[in-house]
Amino acid sequence: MKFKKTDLNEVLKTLAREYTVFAPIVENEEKKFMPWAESKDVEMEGLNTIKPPKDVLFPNVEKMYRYKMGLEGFIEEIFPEDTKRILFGIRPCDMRSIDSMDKVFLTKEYVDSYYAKRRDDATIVAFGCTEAGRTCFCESMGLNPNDAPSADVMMNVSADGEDYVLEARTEKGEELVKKLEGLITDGGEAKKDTKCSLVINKAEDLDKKLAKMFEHPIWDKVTKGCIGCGTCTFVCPTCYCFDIDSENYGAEGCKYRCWDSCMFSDYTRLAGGANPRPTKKERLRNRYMHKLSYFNERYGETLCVGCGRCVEKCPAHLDISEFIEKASAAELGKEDK
Amino acid sequence: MAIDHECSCSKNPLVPTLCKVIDVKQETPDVQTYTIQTVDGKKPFSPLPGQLAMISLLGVGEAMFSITAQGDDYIQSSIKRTGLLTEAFHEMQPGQQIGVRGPYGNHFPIDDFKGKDILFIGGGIGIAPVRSLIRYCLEHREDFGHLDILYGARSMNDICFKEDCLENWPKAPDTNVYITTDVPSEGWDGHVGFVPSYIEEVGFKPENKKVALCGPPIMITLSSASLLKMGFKKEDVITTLELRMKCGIGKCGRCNIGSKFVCLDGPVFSLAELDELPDEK
Amino acid sequence: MALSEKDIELKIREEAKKALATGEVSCVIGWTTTRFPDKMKPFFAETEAECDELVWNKYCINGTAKYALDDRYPSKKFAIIARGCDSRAINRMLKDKQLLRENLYIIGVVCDGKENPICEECQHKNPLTYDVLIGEPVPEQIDEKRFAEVEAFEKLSPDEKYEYWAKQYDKCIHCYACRNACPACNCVECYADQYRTGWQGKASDRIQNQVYGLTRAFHVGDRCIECGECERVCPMGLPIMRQTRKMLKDINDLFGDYECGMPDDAMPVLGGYTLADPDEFM
Amino acid sequence: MSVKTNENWEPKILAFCCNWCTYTGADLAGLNRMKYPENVRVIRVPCSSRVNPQFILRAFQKGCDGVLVCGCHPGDCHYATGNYFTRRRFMLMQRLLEYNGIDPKRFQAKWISGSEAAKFRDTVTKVSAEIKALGPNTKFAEPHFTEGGDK
Repeated sequence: MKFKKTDLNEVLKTLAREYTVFAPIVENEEKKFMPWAESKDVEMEGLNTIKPPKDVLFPNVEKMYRYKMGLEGFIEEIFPEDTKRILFGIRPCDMRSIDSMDKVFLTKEYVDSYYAKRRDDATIVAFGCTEAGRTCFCESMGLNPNDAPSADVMMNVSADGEDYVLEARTEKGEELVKKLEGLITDGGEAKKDTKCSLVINKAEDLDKKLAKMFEHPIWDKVTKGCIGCGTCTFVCPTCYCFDIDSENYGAEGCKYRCWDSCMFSDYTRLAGGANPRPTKKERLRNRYMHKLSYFNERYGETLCVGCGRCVEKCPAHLDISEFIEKASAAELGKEDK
Repeated sequence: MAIDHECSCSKNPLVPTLCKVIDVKQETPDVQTYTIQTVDGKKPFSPLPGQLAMISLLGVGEAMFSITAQGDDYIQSSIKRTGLLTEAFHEMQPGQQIGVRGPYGNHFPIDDFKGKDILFIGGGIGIAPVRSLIRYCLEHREDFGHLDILYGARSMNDICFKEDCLENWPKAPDTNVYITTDVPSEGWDGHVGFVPSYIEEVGFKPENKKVALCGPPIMITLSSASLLKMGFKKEDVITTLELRMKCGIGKCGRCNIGSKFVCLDGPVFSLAELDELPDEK
Repeated sequence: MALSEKDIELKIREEAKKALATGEVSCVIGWTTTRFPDKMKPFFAETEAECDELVWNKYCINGTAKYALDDRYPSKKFAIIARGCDSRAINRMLKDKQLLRENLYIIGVVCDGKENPICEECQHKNPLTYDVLIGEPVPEQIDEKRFAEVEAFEKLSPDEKYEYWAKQYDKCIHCYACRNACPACNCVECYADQYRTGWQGKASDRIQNQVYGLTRAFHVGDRCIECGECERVCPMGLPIMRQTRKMLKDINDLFGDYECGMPDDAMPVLGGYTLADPDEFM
Repeated sequence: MSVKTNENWEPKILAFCCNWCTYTGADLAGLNRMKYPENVRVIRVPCSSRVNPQFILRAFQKGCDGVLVCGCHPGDCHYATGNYFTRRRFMLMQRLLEYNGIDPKRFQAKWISGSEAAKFRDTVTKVSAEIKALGPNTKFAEPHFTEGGDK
């Protein structure tokens, strides 16, 4: 199935009648995923957004429950209301990061009800990249910039560049495509030849190798330039660490959870002031190890999807892809057990 | 294809149930034991020995505490006054409503302990999680061999659960209790000395014996060193870790050591498991 | 004869090796190449061989001075390759008693402006404090348009101003890059990290970010050396300098010409007073 | 931002009064049975230079409509130099707040000595009238504290 590029606004309007459609919209000189409306200008192609689409499923601040203090208090859960949503036009790297977050929030004995609710209400339309940024290296991390296997609907630019080719992959996807009856016609084959400009040679068993490199001298060299800010974690699509805090208004208040960064100094600070990760070396080591080794041990896949956002936005110009190459090439000394 | 959710709890794991404190017992000048029931007088949950509960004082904060004892309609937790939140806990009066969620964490490996002699070592407030195991072993006394309880506290009036340590446990069948204090205090004729040195002084034999060890980090490192010196194997020494925990369900990424989460895969680890983890403790 | 970029680079490597050879210096903080030709990154040369990786070109835009704060009581000296703005940053931290002059070995380099928007307005191409200088001092130019942007913004109505700042801080992701890059933001523990005291929540909510931006502007307002790092490092491109420059403009109007990071030992404006200060609160 | 205000809306004004001069002045005003609007909440501070700029931002955040900082006249400060710092700090603070969109009338500072009870009453009456004219403050106001407030 395909529809004309010029009908894009029409497609979004029909979808917007029943769903809240999150599309890549340029506003305030920033391209980000936000609810679509008539006046907004959607930019499907071009580079990926700075802020990842994870805040649609895992919002920056999420109120969990309301409470009242004192002798007869109450606890009342605040559950996200059920609005059907569409994540329209996310790239394969962001789709893969949503898969990783599914594994974290929906498996291993406990299900995060907030995330599960938003995930069930969301239908995801992935869009194959037509242009790779200079810091994109998703192919070296085993992804295909033209195809997102786990998306509900896969959308690509057609070979002749006139229309968008749709391919529904799940019943949610079929249901969505059925709603676009009038606008789509059959046929059309997609153009899937975008390549990543940045190719890095990552060792096959990098996660096992890194697991033995905890005391390797590479860490002193690599982490020196870091200034310990939270930029890389807040632009990263697969960072899901959160903090739980509360705000009080008089006798009542609400408990909320919000994004947190393992790079901040008080992330692991204990009550007595002790801190297992006192300096930025331990913190950055923990972040790289989590992305490239710990997550493999626990969930079986690498957590870095190669979207290149942290490489682009790091103030100290640190580069995880350079680290991957250095770590893949480093030989293990005697001190690595 | 959304992943099908398998989940071991019916409701939202992050929202606590409303409970109330029905009794506050002053164990020592800075430790209090709270007896907790749900608002309609039932047990919030029945934890296994060594499991934790996230207890929140609404409006102040929440933190993870071990459940030291349980009855058929209450659970008990002992909290030492160390920070802002625990300070507020110590101002609680019976009837105060709090939020409780859990049980979290793995528990002491009871099946491995069955049929073995057990040495319980507790330091200061570290006796609280160990006590949950001691009470379990005393309730199922026939499943376990000889019990030794070694408990070190700062001074005489810092000894928690005095009636257990000084009256009930010594009377229990085939159980000897060794209590030591760091400094001599008047009215105390028992042993004086640190736990690691007291372990070597008594000289426990490692054959067919498991160790449950819990206390301040320095005591754990020194005690496990002297235990290994006496021939105990690393898999037989079980300890609990204390890290900052926020969600309690292995999602928020806060309490990770390597790829393991202390709140979900721990807090109970054997020394052998701890060696495999990167030493970031 | 003005030194070419290549000459300066070779001189820098030579000075770095000399500094390391003395044995009192633990590392030389400069720049090196990255995978991208138009991006250099801070580099810590610790051995002779690593000194050859130090580079000098128009993409060396990262500030090098603040890394000396990583170790406030170093066993050996830090050697810092300092351009004009880095030397002012060092003066700033010396004046705030965060660094000790004897813990630093400063290799001054005359800078001819980098690929960084702030460099057009640079009034200090020559480093102000150094142990050894590379390149001849060039005549300084006074930047008339220093406060032009601020004066233009002042003419807006209160609502327009608030709308502008609200729109900018909607983009803020609360990552603290501006604070961690700013040499004037050198507290041992920032008020925003003491979240138990409740000043600044962990959540990235627009009003809290706006209040944070304003609080930070006030904290560094009278000590800002206008190096532009806060604006360069902001991942969302917020105009942070526009806030702190307002404070500097007011200080210039009210309390006389004022520039921070100078080698003199003048106290910061908010840290001192004179009896003849203007008074509006009668 | 035109915000509909019913007439009997009362502004919430926060006044930091220096313990040695203004607070005694306010006390004197009370002794002499002087009437002044009651929508001013007074916080006693040891010296006007104890007031941290973050207090003012937090006041606007938590729903205040105006902030008033009062202290001794320069030279009378019990701590000799306190109000010199105050003078510099709050002249800059007022301009920075105005630069960020807050109307300068919403944040004022005044020197009121211990004997100037009348001046305290007049200042409070004038400030209260000005802020009542300006209407509720929605800038920096957290939504919970204002019905109309910023989303």
